[in-house]
Amino acid sequence: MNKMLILMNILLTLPKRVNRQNQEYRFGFGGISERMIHPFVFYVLATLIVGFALLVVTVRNIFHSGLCLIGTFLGVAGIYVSLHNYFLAATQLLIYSGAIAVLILFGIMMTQRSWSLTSRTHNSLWLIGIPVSAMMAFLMIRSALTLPDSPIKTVWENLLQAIGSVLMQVYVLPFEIISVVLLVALIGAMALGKESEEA
Amino acid sequence: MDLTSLSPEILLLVLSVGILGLDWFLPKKEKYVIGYCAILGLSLIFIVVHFTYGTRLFPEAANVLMSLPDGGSYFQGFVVDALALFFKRLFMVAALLALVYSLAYFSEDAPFQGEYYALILFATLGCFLLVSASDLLAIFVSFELMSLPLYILCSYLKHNSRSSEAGLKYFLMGAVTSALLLYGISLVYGSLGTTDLRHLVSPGPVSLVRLAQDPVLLMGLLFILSALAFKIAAVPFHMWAPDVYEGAPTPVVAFLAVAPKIAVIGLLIRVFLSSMSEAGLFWSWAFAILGALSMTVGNLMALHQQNLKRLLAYSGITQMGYFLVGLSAMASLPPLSVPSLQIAYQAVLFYLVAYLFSELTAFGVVTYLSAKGYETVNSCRGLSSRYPIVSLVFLISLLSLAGIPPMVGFVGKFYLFVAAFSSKLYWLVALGVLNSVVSLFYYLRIAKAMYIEKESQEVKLGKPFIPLETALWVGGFVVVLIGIFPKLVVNLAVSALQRYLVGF
Amino acid sequence: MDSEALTIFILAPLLGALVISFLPKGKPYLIRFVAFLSGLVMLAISIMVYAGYDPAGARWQFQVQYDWIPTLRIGYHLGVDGISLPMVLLTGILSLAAILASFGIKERVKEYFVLLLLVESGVAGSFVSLDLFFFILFYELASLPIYFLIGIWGSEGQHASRSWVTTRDFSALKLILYLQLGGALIFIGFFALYLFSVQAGLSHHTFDLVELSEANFAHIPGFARIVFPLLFIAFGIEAGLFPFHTWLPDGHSAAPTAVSMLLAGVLLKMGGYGIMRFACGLLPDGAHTWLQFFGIIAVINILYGAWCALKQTDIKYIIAYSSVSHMGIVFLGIASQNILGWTGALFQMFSHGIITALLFALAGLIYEKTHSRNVLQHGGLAPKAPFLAATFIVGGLASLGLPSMSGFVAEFLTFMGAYGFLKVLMIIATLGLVLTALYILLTVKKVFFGPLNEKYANQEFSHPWWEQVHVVGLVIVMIVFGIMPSLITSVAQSSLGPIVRAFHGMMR
Amino acid sequence: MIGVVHYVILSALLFVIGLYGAMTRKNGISVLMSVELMFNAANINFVALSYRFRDVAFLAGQAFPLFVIAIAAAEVTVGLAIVLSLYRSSNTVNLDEANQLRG
Repeated sequence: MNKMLILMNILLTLPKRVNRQNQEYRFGFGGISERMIHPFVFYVLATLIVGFALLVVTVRNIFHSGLCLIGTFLGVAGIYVSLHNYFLAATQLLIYSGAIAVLILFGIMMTQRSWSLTSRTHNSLWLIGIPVSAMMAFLMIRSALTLPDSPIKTVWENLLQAIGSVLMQVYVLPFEIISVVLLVALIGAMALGKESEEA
Repeated sequence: MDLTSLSPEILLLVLSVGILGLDWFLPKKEKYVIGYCAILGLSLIFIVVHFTYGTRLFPEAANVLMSLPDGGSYFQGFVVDALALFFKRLFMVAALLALVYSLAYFSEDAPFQGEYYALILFATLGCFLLVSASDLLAIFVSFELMSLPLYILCSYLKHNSRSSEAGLKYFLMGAVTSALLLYGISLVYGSLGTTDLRHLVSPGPVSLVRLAQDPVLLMGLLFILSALAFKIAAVPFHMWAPDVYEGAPTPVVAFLAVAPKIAVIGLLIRVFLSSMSEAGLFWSWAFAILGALSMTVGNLMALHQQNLKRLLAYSGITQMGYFLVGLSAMASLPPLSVPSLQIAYQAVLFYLVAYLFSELTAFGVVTYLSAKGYETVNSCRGLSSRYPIVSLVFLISLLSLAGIPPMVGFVGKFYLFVAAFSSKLYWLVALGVLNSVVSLFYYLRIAKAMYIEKESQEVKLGKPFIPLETALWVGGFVVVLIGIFPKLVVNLAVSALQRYLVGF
Repeated sequence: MDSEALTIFILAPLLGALVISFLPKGKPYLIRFVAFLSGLVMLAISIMVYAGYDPAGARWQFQVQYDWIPTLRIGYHLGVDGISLPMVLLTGILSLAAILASFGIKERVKEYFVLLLLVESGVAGSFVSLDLFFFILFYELASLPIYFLIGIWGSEGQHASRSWVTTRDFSALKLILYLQLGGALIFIGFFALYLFSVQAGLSHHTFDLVELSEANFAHIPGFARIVFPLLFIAFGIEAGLFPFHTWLPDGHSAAPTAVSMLLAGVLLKMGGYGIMRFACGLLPDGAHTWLQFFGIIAVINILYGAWCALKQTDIKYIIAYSSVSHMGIVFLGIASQNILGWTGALFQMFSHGIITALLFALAGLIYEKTHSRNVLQHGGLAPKAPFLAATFIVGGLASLGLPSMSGFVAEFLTFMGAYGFLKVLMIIATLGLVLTALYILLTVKKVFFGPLNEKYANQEFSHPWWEQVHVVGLVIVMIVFGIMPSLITSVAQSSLGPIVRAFHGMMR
Repeated sequence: MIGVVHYVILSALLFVIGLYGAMTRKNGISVLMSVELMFNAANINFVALSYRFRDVAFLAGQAFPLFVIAIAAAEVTVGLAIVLSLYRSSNTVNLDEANQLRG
């Protein structure tokens, strides 16, 4: 029953949720008034993401595909904005496009000698891969279509604060574990990257 | 917030960070002490955990945790109960043996020892958390904590391109696995609106009808299932295993062949105990198909392997097939038939112990051999005349894997097959039994090389390394001991399951 | 102490093996002595149990029972009845004989005796365990060491048609895979018995034979009809049932002498025993449906085995095929479904165990002296080796069923039983006796009479005490049981009665 | 109206593209990039699907991607370290050129 108490606790500390009957929705960030995402914006972003993603997996020059990856990440950040999660969008920009993609580009450049533009970049599975992937996409889209197309409009007065309280109360242990995971990555990268003195 | 019931994890974390700190302070000549310290610390934790929690000294419910009927506790996202403790003891045994093997495998002045031992302990911590996780997010995070150190450990021999290659292959497969798992979690979340395993049960359990009506949920569960199948290397998700086993350092392989696989099976057991039982038939079929394929393909591929580690990789795939048979039996039972259900759960837990000891002991001998570069079946020729004890232990562990009495593997397999038979999975039992006959073929090939064939090359294993020899002795002894007195482990398994089975 | 006799019966060889494994390698005398001692204990206990068994008393005697895995209802449960009693005696006799026959082993003595004692323990255990799980356990314990015994100490390629493999590697693997396949099928059959024991009227699932024998599987439609042939074939593989017999000649002829004795003497009997006890004893209605069919196969076994024996020139192959033929008589006796036939089958198992062990022991001795197993290269050995000749002739005569030998009683009873049940089959089967007489007499003639092969003119045929003791001992046992068949028939009938009455219940 | 389903379909496409890349690319870093695409697909799913629910369930979906991003960062770090280590020892990062492990 403590469980229920915890949930109650979280809900009480949350900022007020805007009445659903009210047609006016307000956002935490500077009170921007917005109804719903414009279809045009979504389709442009979606086209960008899918297009860049396709380039990532098909382009022969791996450096170019790394650049396209950044494009995809930026598009995904836009998608988060359209989903009203601005903090996540910012995180995406900072960590994914900023850190991860740059790290990958570094990796590509450091292993430059190993990739030449003349050799094949795909293994022999690519021909089977296309129909298999198409099949999977078909199945996944069909299953997605069975979901009710709920609108993107439930709005919190102050989403970031709510997420913060969830992180710190409901998911506090996984949150702690993340720190251990990052420590492991740090140690591992160091141990693998550093040349030992004898060698 | 009372964290007492998390103390095994906290102690382990303290130990691994302490090892890193120790590495910092020790002069270069004395780095070899680190390994012994890790072993000592882990043994202490084992003793503490075994004697404190074995007698259920769980605290009363505090702020963030709920108490469970058997004295366990429930954190948000994590459950600490007798079942989790059963698994944690197994992980500690696996880690201990892997540490001992590492001492024998690496030279005393090997670089980066502190990091190495700390990473093994971190991976153990990940396993601990995974079997405790009761929330999809917690599962994902613990899964990563379990996997990341192992990727690094696989490529730990930096100047050995085979090790790096194994590490890269394992890493890429693991990354794809995580992505599959994550995507599956997102779909399950999207369909059910919760990440808590216990909430998946009530109010609307994941029933067959629900699965049929909700393809998103079905897809999500299939993604999760395939991710877990990747991790335990069940056919058709097994491609990585032979390469990784062959290339990675042997003590790491010993750990990797046991701990993560046991953790994933523990996760599956918890998922079943908490939820999904209504959709048992679906799971049962999924497991049955995976299990049948794994047993058969693993066996057939193992038949002509020359490299010992590769052979053990395929045999490991077969062993996972047997587990899947047990899981299939577990899932297929209608919730009402309590005695047979108990048998199915006990069988899986029992076989986990059997697998743990047999596989680790076998890998102990392989570590012994591969530390000096002998890795093929042919290099075992005539081993028995020069190293009678090592070959006897190897023989015992192989026969246990093959399921020959009086080794523990026989009792375990018997248990599993009884469970499968009680669930009316006759074809699976028949296939399993036939497969164990086939598997004898390649296990006997090693035995034949050791005992019957004359030695073709001089195998020199160097002077005996006492900790490793002791570990081998103990491993072989335990394999036979539990085989003769299985009641010891059966009682453990029964008490681990008490909370769940009372509820039925 | 008295009640633990059977435990000691199993543990004596195991303990012997344990002690030997700690003895130093360089002391073969000590090793032999320990092995001999444990064989002696086995024989003593088997005689004690035999003498202490009360035919008029309860069915199961000398019972021992402990829990093992209570959640599965598996228990360590031992006991004997009239069916297992002759087998226990046979095991006791042949264990000691096999140990004596192995005294001549020169290389890796320690490992040899450890493995041999393990086999003996397994065999002993499977005859006395009253728990299906433990039966399988002992079955595996008995079969696996044989792989190593043949693989390491077996004889190299003799068989001309298979020169592409060294015979012992090939035979050992073939034997172990066949035996394991049989074991796997037994496994499945026993699972079925376990699972359906509740439907058959028991209060809980169990692996206990005594409890299972109170179940009535006839209530479950179709069950016995499927499981009975499964079990029959599973045990039949081990007993050399046609067409699964091919491992038998290869395995026996490649094995070292003592192992051939154990294989043919007791391991084959485990199959026959299993059929009587588990297949027929627990599933009489399945037996009733299927036994006519298996009767036909039994006759094929008799004739085909004898015919193959007639064509062979390798003395070990001759004896091995004669085993196939003689096990056919056991199957025929079982198929006859009456008390005469069953007593005959049991008697045949006992007597064939003794006879074939004797013949293998002699074949081993002949090979040891002449270094050839080809009967065409022998000849005229009788004057040179009167001991071998006399005992071989006695054994051969017993094998072909001469009155006053144990073989005669067995075959007589079996054919009487079969006559009551399947007249035509019985008449065809008697042809087998003619063939048997033919190949035995021809072998005796080729080996011991005619002109002496010049190679052996200067060969010394002397025998150390152990060889004389076990050969003579086996001959004496053979004759004693031929003269006094009631030694077995009296104990057997009390236990066979209930099973056979179950058949009669079916017929009505 | 753009609803949850649109986003889920977008994420499915992104995931399948990533999976295709992971299956077919030879270069280890390319595979790593494809895996990142799959992670992003899952993240879009979480945020979009959370709009089907309310209260804590909604917030869980909104918070999940933060964890994923942290994990992804750790994973990329480790992955690149392994790739570089392989590159240093065998001068290639292509999975089929580093083929000493064959059965």
